[in-house]
Amino acid sequence: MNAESTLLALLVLPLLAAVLSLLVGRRWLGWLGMLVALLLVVLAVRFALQVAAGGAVAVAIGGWAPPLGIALRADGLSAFMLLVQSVVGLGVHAYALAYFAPARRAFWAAGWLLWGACHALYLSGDVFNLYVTLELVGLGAVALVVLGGSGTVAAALRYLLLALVGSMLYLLGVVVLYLEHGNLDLQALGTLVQPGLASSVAAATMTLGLLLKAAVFPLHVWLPPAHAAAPAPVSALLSALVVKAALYLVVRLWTGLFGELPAAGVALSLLAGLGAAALFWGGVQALLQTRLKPMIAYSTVAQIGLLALVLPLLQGGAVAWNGLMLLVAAHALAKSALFLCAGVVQRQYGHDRIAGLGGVGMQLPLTATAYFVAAVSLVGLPPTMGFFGKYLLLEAAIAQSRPMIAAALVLGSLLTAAYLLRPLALGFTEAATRQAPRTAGLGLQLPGLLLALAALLALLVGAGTPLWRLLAVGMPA
Amino acid sequence: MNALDALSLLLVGAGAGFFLVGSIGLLRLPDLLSRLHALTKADNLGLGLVVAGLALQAESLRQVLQLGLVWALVLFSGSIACYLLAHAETASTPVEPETRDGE
Amino acid sequence: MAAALWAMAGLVLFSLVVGLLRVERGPGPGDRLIAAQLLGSGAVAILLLLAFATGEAALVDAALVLALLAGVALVVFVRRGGGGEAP
Amino acid sequence: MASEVQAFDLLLAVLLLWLAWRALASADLFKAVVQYIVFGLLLALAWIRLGAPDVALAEAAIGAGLAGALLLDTLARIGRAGVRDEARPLRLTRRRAGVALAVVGLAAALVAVLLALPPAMPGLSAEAMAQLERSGVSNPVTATLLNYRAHDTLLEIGVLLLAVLGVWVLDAEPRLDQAEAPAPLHWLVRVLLPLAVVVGGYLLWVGAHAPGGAFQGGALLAAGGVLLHLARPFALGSGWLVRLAAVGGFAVFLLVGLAMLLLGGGFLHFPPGQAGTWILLIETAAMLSIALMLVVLFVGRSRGAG
Amino acid sequence: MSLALLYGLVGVGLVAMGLYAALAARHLLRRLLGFNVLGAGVFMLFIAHATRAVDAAGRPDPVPHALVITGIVVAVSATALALALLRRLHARHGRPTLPEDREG
Repeated sequence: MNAESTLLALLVLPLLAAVLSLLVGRRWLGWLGMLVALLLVVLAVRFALQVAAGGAVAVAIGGWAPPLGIALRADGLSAFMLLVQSVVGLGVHAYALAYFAPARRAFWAAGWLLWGACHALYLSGDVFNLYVTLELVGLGAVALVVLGGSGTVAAALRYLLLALVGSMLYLLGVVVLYLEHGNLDLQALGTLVQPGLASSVAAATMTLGLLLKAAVFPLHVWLPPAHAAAPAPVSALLSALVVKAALYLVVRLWTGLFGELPAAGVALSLLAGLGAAALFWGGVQALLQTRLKPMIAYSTVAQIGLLALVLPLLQGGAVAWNGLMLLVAAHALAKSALFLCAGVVQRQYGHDRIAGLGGVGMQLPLTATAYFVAAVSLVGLPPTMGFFGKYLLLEAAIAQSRPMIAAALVLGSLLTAAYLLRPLALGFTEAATRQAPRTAGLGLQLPGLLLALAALLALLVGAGTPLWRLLAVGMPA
Repeated sequence: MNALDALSLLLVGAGAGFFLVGSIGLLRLPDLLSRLHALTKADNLGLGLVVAGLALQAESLRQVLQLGLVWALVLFSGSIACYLLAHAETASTPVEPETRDGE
Repeated sequence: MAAALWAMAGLVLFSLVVGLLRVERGPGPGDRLIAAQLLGSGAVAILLLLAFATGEAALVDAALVLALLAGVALVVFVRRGGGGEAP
Repeated sequence: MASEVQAFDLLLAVLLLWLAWRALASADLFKAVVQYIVFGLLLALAWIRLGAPDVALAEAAIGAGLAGALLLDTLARIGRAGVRDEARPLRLTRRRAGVALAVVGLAAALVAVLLALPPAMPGLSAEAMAQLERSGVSNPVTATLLNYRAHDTLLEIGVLLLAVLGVWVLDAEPRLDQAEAPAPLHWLVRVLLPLAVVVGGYLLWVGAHAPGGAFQGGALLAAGGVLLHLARPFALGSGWLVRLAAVGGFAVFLLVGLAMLLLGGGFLHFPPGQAGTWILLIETAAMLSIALMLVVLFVGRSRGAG
Repeated sequence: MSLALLYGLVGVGLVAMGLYAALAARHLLRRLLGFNVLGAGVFMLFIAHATRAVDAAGRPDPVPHALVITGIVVAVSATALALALLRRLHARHGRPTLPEDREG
């Protein structure tokens, strides 16, 4: 199986699983899901190895070369995102197996479409095709949020409206690019785009639309209610993966298409400023929350801010690039693990009030451990993936003499520690507030733990040279 | 311009005129039922005359039939929809002041 | 000939402006909808005129589609009640 | 087609802007919705004027049929109180000043971009036309949708499928139309439904060489389904058959794309000689699925269905 | 003034009005209408442009036409889902607005 075939399999397999999920009997849904998810992890690993060894891969769909046709392109960044998507997806789907019992067909069908949409997004090399994938991701997320029942409708509607406006703004930028260059191919546009009014307008509208979808401060208002209201596995998917898809596109645009514009430096610094604001605003809000899921949701606002904060460093080379990728993966793994833990707590106690978490450490040791490992990784203590990511970024910030970014990075991490460790302290020190109620099964507890541990183990297995080699493929100069 | 063209234009012009008259009627007439009446006139005659005028220009019988079909459809669904509306309107209470536009 | 048909299409479009005023004034939902109904027929007439003015046969198809759907809005209103009217 | 600006265009331009403004600023939302429906009609005329009959057909089928039906149905369900908005819904307040400023800035920038563009531009029409022979159809828009950029269209059907899944997840709504439909409505349906089927099929068939296609045909069929539902309310549920019909278009598209791999081409790479046949197969399945899914979006999920 | 410029300007006007209404209005149905007008404006910019990129036979660029049809389907699907959500929200809370927009 060559790299092109692996790429196509990664594109088609989740969509096929979506079709099958609508047709097979209800009791097969979970097993089908696990089978395909495992297969996708294998494929994603294989694809990453192929890209690392053989360089970037391109496939012209239908045999039509751009600009008339659509090219799928994958470099190190794409392959890495696919890998993160698959690992987190596998964990969350395994959790959903136990969480949605009996199986909910809509979760599996919409979940697979969402998964397929993310793959299509990471693989697409065409700005209009990217618009369609963005809409697919957005509607998939909404369909999954409403699985949480009638209480989620307001959050889902707010999210849908803003996501629609966001993708329409992105499309407006695409139209301006087409007006100017008559081309939709990302790579070709990269060579065509010249500094000027049209490019600035396109860059501004596309970025604004994507920031709305990525919930970058101050466009984040839709995120906490939606992510807090959705069922736990859905929150995990949305917080860990969906917001990253939009952020991925921001990175893609500003390191490729618009990277050469004179305004790029200013734009990235502006993004960093918003990121810093998000880091503190989100952190303070998280600290003020009295319930676990909203707290984790606000933490996503802060962490997205952290990722935006370090974007200017990307212009300085490989160290920052590698650090950012580690941080993206660490956040995806840790954030999904945290939401899965919150889901376990909610199942076990019927609530997720932080004040009522006394004794969790005794009653749910596996979940408490998972929460602990994930929190440590998110804060960035050694030896987690989050630590190495932040370490590299700090190194890059100092090397590029960006003291503000370095300071924000450190202060933000302290804030993260403050809000994440509070429930943990309660859970381990306070006595149990009530008798041990029904116990959440292993099926519900293990996936979160495994995802959290993945943030540790992933480094032992893949980090270092092989990972850097993968990320070097197609890295912007 | 030959006689056929002239006749065709005359018919089309009359049709457009009926649209104008129908619209003005819609604007001037005092209540819903009489407006419904004006509407059906404009629909039937306005579109009918336009279609008749264009049919004179048609190059094939197929085109004439298509034009006829379009007219018949508008006529048919328009009159049934208006009948349904009139039926519902007479069955229910008159419009309350609350629903009037207060701008 | 084409120019004359264009002018006629413009005339019908202008008469639609008058119909728009009825949509604007109402007062009831029924009044607005019958004005919209007239506007639909007007759009059909304009499409037919343009079909002959430009020689583009597809416009007759578009007119046919509009003609088929001409009554849908009114029927929805009558069957569902309009929200502005007692059901 | 006359490409110079005429009085017709100026009038149409003014009307479009005015109607859009009224649809967004009328206090009475019923009025706003009717104005939006009329806006859709005039938009179809504008597409015609700009030489885009395929788009006009889609706009006519959607704007005059489904979008209006969906909006009016929603108005009926939210009732008299919900239909009334504030007296000046878009009034400029301090909270909205930022949005207004950004919008004005964006509009000014876009106008500047438009004014700076040269009169003639390279687009993709030369490429699209040059490859038309190999695409299997002779309508370049259909060639783009179903062959050059088939990947877009596949994903777009996925978007529709997700909307349907979302509606299936939501609770069922109460029925509104308890009264027996009057006889003339049944006559209307008896005439329009078969015609919608015939014209829908015709649009699908003609789409290979003239304006038309699966989406336009599907939207027309769906409007027929909506009319039928209004005359004789039926439940659709989400049983196996409905799910199969809903996902059928997407599935056939995907499977045909994969079958091309087995035939030695690439994913969605139709051999030039057979492309027309494969495209017709995909379009037929897509049309039926699109029609069904649009009807589901109107009818919703009936109570008690799985 | 060319056709492309005239309709392009209409497109810009629609974008501005639609975007403002989609973001500033309170009634959710109004915001949806705003989104749809915004979409119509973006599509109009695109289609108006296509008349400037004609081929040898004078036909406009077909690619924007196809893309706009895709965009229309996406917009309709999203609008239908949003309307369904809006009806549930109204049935539950009796108001067609989002909680934070419910002042005065």
